Amino acid sequence: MSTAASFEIPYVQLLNEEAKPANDLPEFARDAEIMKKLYKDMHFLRAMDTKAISMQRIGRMRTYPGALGQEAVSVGAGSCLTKDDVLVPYYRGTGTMIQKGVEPHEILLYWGGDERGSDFKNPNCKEDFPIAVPIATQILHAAGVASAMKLRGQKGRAVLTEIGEGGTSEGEFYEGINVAGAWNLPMVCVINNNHWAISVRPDEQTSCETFAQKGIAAGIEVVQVDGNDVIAVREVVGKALDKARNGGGPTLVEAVTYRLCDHTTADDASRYHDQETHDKAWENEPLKRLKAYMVNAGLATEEDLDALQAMCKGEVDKEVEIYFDYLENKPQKPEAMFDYLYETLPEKTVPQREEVIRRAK
Amino acid sequence: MSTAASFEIPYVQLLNEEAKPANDLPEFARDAEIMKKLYKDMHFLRAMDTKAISMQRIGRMRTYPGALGQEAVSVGAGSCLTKDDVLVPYYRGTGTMIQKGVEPHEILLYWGGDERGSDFKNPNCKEDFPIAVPIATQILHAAGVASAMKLRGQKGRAVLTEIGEGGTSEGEFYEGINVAGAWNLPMVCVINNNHWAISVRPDEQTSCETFAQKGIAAGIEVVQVDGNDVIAVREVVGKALDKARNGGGPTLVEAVTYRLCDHTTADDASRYHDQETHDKAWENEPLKRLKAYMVNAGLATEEDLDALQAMCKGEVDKEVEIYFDYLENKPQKPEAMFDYLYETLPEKTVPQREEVIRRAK
Amino acid sequence: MALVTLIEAVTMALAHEMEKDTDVVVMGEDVGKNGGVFRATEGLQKKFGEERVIDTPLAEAMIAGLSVGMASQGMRPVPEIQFMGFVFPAVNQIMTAVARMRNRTRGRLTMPMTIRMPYGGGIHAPEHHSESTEALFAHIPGLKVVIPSNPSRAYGLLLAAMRDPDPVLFLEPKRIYRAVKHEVEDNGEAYPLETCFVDQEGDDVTLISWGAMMYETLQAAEKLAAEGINAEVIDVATVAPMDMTTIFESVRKTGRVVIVQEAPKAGAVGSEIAAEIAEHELLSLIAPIERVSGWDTVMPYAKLEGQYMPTVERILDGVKKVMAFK
Amino acid sequence: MALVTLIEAVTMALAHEMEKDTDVVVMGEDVGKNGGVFRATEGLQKKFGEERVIDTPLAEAMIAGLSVGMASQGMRPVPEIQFMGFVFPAVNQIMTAVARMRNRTRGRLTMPMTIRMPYGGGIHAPEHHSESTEALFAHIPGLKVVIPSNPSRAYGLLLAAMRDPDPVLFLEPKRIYRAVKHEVEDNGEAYPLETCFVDQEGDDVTLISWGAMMYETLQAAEKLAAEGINAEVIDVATVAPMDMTTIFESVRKTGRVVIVQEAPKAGAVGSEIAAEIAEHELLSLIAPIERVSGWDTVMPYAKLEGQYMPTVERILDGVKKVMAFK
Ligand SMILES: Cc1ncc(C[n+]2csc(CCOP(=O)(O)OP(=O)(O)O)c2C)c(N)n1
Ligand SMILES: Cc1ncc(C[n+]2csc(CCOP(=O)(O)OP(=O)(O)O)c2C)c(N)n1
Ligand SMILES: [Mg+2]
Ligand SMILES: [Mg+2]
Repeated sequence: MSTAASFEIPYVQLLNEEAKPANDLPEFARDAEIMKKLYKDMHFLRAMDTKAISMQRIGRMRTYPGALGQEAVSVGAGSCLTKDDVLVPYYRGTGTMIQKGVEPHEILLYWGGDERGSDFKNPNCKEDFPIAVPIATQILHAAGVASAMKLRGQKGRAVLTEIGEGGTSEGEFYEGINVAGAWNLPMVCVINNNHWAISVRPDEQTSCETFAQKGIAAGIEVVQVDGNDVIAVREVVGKALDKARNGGGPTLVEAVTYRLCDHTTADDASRYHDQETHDKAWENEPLKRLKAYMVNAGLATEEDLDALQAMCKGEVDKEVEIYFDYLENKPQKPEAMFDYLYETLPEKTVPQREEVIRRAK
Repeated sequence: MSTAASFEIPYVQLLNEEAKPANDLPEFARDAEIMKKLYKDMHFLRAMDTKAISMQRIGRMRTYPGALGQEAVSVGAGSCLTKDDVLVPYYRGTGTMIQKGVEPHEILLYWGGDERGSDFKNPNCKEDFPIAVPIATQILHAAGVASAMKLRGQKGRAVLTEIGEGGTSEGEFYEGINVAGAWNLPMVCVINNNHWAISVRPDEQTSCETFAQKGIAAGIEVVQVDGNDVIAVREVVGKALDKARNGGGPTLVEAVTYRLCDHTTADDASRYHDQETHDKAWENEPLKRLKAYMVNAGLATEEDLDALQAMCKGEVDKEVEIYFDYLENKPQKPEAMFDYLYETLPEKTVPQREEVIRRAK
Repeated sequence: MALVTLIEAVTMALAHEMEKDTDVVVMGEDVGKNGGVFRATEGLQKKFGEERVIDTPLAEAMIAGLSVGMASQGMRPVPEIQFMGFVFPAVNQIMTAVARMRNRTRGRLTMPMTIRMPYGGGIHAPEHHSESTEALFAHIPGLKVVIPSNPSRAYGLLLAAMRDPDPVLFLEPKRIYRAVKHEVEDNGEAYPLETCFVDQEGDDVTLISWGAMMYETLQAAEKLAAEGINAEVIDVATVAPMDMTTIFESVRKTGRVVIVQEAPKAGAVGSEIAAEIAEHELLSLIAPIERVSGWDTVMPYAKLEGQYMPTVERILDGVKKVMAFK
Repeated sequence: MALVTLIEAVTMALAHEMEKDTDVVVMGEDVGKNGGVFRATEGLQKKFGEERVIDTPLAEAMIAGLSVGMASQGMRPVPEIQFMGFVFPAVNQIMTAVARMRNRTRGRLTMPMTIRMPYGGGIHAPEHHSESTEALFAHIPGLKVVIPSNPSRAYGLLLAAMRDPDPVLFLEPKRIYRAVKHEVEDNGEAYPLETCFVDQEGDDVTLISWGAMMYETLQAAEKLAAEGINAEVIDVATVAPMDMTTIFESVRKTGRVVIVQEAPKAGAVGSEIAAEIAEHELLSLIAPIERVSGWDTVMPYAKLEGQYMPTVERILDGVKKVMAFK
C-alpha cells in the first residue's frame, strides 16, 4: 500500500479570541483608515439588519435574513473586491453586496418584495448578480462569469461567490467548484460556516471535519479561516482574489463563524438552538474583538470607534427613507410583471398585460 | 497558520504490472477455486460483451456498453457480494450484476430493448436495482437502500454501487456519498476510472489528482486501487463491504483501469482516442496479468486456464438462445406498457390500453 | 373530533400513519427539531424519534433519491420539500426514478412514497416561495398529484397518499394552511384519490378548481347564488391522473365551464381539463370554456403578488362571460 | 446552396453564427473532439478552437448554470444537452435562473442562450433517450421552446434562436435528423420565432403538429388529399410562446381540428392548443377536437416503441372521426 495523494488544510487566524494579533499581521491591519472603515461597515451591516428586522415586526418589511455575528465574513470578503470584479452573492451576503457598491436601500427593496431591488444602479455593480434564493445555484453562475472572463482573456478580474455551510450539501455547489478547478477559473468561493442551516447542524450535513475540505474533491486550493477575525478573512480572501486575477485559479475559503440571529424573520432559533452555545458564541463575536485590537494597536480610541458606530443608525435611517419612498411614492406598476419577461412580450400575452392594467385602475 | 485537517489517499496494488505479487497477498489469492472462478467470470464477461457487440452489428441487439479491459473492476467488486447485500449498478456493471446473480440473458434483454430484463428472476437479486442510465442517480438510490438497512437495524448487509469517473462530475454523486458519510451508511461506492467518459478525458472532468479524493468532501474513507488487478479490487472492496456490514460506514473506492472498447456500440473511439495510449493500455489489461500470476503461483496451468476461457463462448451462446427465445417466442404484449405504470391503471387511461390492444391485432 | 386547520390536519394524518405503520418515515430539511418551517411536522420527532423523523442534509435531489432507495426496501418514506420552488433539483429523480421504477422493473420494485410540499402564493413570501407548478408534475406518467383544499381533505387525502402503492406528490396550499378549521376525527379514514369532489351542486355553470383557489371559487359561487346563478363547484383534488367522469357529468348538466387556477395559464392543468372537455363533451358546451388563471409571467414578489392572484372578481367576470353566451 | 439533412443544417447554422459572432460558444458533453454523439457539432472545434467549442465536465446543471453566468457577461452560449432525457438535472437552473434572470433584474442581466438537445423517439435508443417532454418547458414563463421539423427550418430557426435576446430551448427531433435533405443556402437568414408555418392549405380539417410528427402528419394529409379531403397542415414550430393567430384562422376556415403529438396526452402542448381553441374559437368548431398522441405511459424501450408512436393510420382515424361529425 502506497500513497496516491495527500492534502493539508491550512487554518488562518490573525487575531485570536483574545484579540491578540499573530506576528505576521498583514500591512492593512496597521492602516487606521482601512481598519476604521471595516469596523464602521460591519457596524453599518449590524445596524441595517437590526432595523430591517424591526421593520418586519411592524409589517414594513417581508422576510429578512440578518447576519448577526457574521459581519466579519461578508464585510471582510467584500472589502477585497474592485469594481472590475463580479460578485455573485447569496441571500445572507448583504455585507458583501454593500462592499461591492450595491445601495443598501436596494437590498431593502428586494426583501421588501420589490424586484427593483436587483436592478443595481451603481455602475460598479452592473454585472453583479442578484441574490440567489435557490441554494447553491449561484456557484454555477459564478463559474460561468469566471468562464467568460477566462475565455475572453480578461486579466485582473475575478468572481467572488458565497454560500452557507448547509448549502455545500447541494450538488450544484460541488459541480461549480469542480468546473472552476477543471478550467482553472478566476473564482473565489467563500463558505459562511455559521453553524446553522436554519435548524440543521453542520454534523447533520456532513461528516467532514471541515467544510474547506470539500474543495479537495474539486482539486482546488482550500483554506479555513476564523470567520470572526475580519483581518484574517480579508487577508485570505484578498490573496485568493489576487491569485485568481492573475490566472492562478480558484480557491475555496471556509470562514468559521456563528449565526447569532434567527435564520430569517420567519424563524425562531430558540426552538432548536442550545442557549449555552449561543451565549458562548456571543463572547466570540467579531466586532468586540476588532475593537479591542484597534484600541490596543493604537489605530483608534474607543471614543473614535463608538462615534463610528453611532453614525450607522442615521445612515441606515436614510436608506430606509429611500426604501419607503420607492414603495410609497414610486411603486412598481402592476404591468411591470410583464415588462421584463422577454425583450418583447409575446403577442399571446399582451391581452393579459392589458387586463392587469385595466383591473388596476 | 496552522493545519485544520490532513488527509492521505492510499493506493493498493497487489499484483504489479509484471504480475509480481506483493508480500501480503490476501488468503483468497492462494485459493485456486476462487481464483479460477474470478478468471473464468472475467472471461465470461469479455465473451458476452464480444457477442453482444457482434449481435448489435447485425441488428439483433440495441446499443450495448462493453467493459473490455475493465473486467477486474466489476467482477472483482461483484465477487464480494452476498445475497443479503443489495447491488445498485450502473450501465457498465454487467460483470457486477452477473456476480450478484442476475441472469446474463436478462442483461441482454435489457439492452435488446425489453423491460423484462430488469425484472430479475433470481431470488438473490429481488432487491437489486436495475441499471441506471441517468448518470449518478444510482448513488442516491444506494444511499437510500443503505438508509433503510440502517434505520431497520439490519446487521450484516451492505449496498454496493458503482459509477464511471466521468459520472463523478454530477452533483448527485457527491450528494450521495455526502449523506452516506453524514449518516454512516453501509455503502460502498466503486468508481470505474476507465479514463474516458465517452470522448472526455479525466483531466477535462476535474483537476483532481485522483478520483478517490472526491470522498474527502464527504468525510468518508477513500482508497485508490489498481483496477486491472482483480486481487486488489476484490481485497479492497471486500474489506470495505465487511466494514460497512459491521457498522463501520461507507467507503469510496477508485479503481484505475482503461476502457479498451468503444463507449457503446453507438460510439467510435477512434475519433478521439490516442492509438498509442490505447495500445499501451492493452499491455496492462487485467486477464493477461491474472493468468501470469496464477500460472506462476501454481494455482492453475495455462491449459486449465485456456480451458476455462474456452467454456465461456458456449455458455454465452446459451444465454443468447434464451434471449432470442424471449424476443421471438415470448415477446411482451404491447399493453405491457400500461400494466406496470401504477398498481391500478387510472380509469382515464384504460381506453388507451384498449386501443393499443385493438390496434395490435 | 378535533377542530383543526389544514396544516394541523396534515400533522394529524402523518402522526396517525406513523403510529400505524412503522415503515412510514418523515424526512426533509428542518422537519425534525424544528418541526418544519410551517410546523407541519411539529412534535413528530419527539413522538417517533430521530430515526423516523429525520433532518436531512440540504439537498432535494438527495431527499428524493434516498426515498427511492428506501421505498425499494418496502419502506414508505414521506419526504418534505421545504417549498415547491425548491423541488427542481429533485426533478431528475422524480422523473427518472420515482415515477418509473415500477414500470422499469415490471413491478418488481415499487415506489410507495408521498412527497409533500407547501405550494402556491398569497403569503407575501420571498422569491421562489409562491409558485404553482403542479402542471409540470401532472404531465409525468407514473405519478399522482394530489392537492387538498381544506382540513378534512388534507387529512383524508394525505392518508390515502401514504397508503397508495404508488408515488404521490402531495401539494399543500400554504395560503390556506390556517385559513379555516374543520372538525376532523382522527379515525384513519382515507378519502379516495380517484375522484373529484363536488362541493356544491348547481346547473347553470360548472366551476372547476383545486387547492387554495377553491376558496375564491366557493366565494364566487356564493355571490352567484345571490344573483340566482346556481354554480356547480368541483374540487379536482387529484389533478393527475384526473377523474374526468365527474367533470363531464357536470358539463353535461350545465354546458358552461369556468376553470380557476393559480398557475400561469399556458400549458397548465386547466388546459388539460379544457382539452378533455373539448374532445369529449363539445356538444354539451353552450359557451366557450373560460380559464381564470394566473398570468403567463414569473410569479411576482410580494408587492405585486396581489395583481397576479386570481380574485373572486375575476372569477365572477369569467362566469358572466360564459353566462352571457346564448 | 447545399443539400443537407436536418442535423447538417444545425451544424451549418452553428458554424454560420460562430463565424459571425465571436460571443457565440458551443459547449456540452462530447461536443468538441467527438463532434457530438449525433455529430451536430462535427468539425466545429477544429474550426473554432477549444475555447469556443468546449467539452464540459459531465453535469447538466453545470452546463446550464455556466451558461447563465456567461450570458450575463454578454456571451451567447449554445449549450448542448446530450439527450433531452438528461436535461432534468438542469431543470433547477432553467426554471430559477435561465427563465427568470431578465425579470429578476428588471432587464439588467439578460440570458441570450440557446439550449439545444435532441429529443423524441423512433430510433430504438436505450431508456431515457426517446421522450418528448416539451410540455414541461412550454409551461415555464420566460422561455421559448422551438422545434424544427425539417432542414430549412432547423437552419432558419436555430439562427433565430441564437440571435434571440432571450433564452430558447431548441429541441431537435432526432428521428428525422437524417430523414430528408433540403436545399439550404447558408445565407444567414433567420426564420421568425413568432409564427407557425402553414405547410399545406386546405379547408376541410386542420392538422396541427410539430417536430418529427410533421412527417406522419404530412403523409396523412397526402392520403387524405387522395380521398378528396383537403387538410390544412400547420407546423407550430415555436410551441411556446405559441402563435395562436395562425391556428385560429385555420380553425375558422375548417372547423375541424386534429392535433398530432408524440408526447403523452395529458397536460401536453396539444392540450394547450385545444384549450385555446375551446376558449376562443368554440363557435368555429364543427367537431370535437381530436388529439392523436403518445399514450399516457412511460416511453417504452425499443421493442414496444412502435406501439407507442403515433402513426399515419392513427392520424387518419382521428381525421375520420372529426370528419364524420356533422
Ligand atoms: C434549493 C433550496 N432548498 C431549500 C431552500 C430553503 N432554505 C433557505 S435557507 C436554508 C438553510 C441554508 O443554510 P446555510 O446554507 O448554512 O446558509 P445560512 O442560511 O446559514 O447562511 C434553507 C434550507 C432554498 N432556499 N433553496
Ligand atoms: C445525466 C446523464 N447525462 C448524460 C448521459 C449520457 N452519457 C451516457 S454515458 C456518458 C459518459 C459516462 O462516462 P463515465 O461516467 O466515465 O462512465 P463510463 O461510461 O466510462 O463507464 C454520458 C455522457 C447520461 N446517461 N446521463
Ligand atoms: Mg449556515
Ligand atoms: Mg469512464
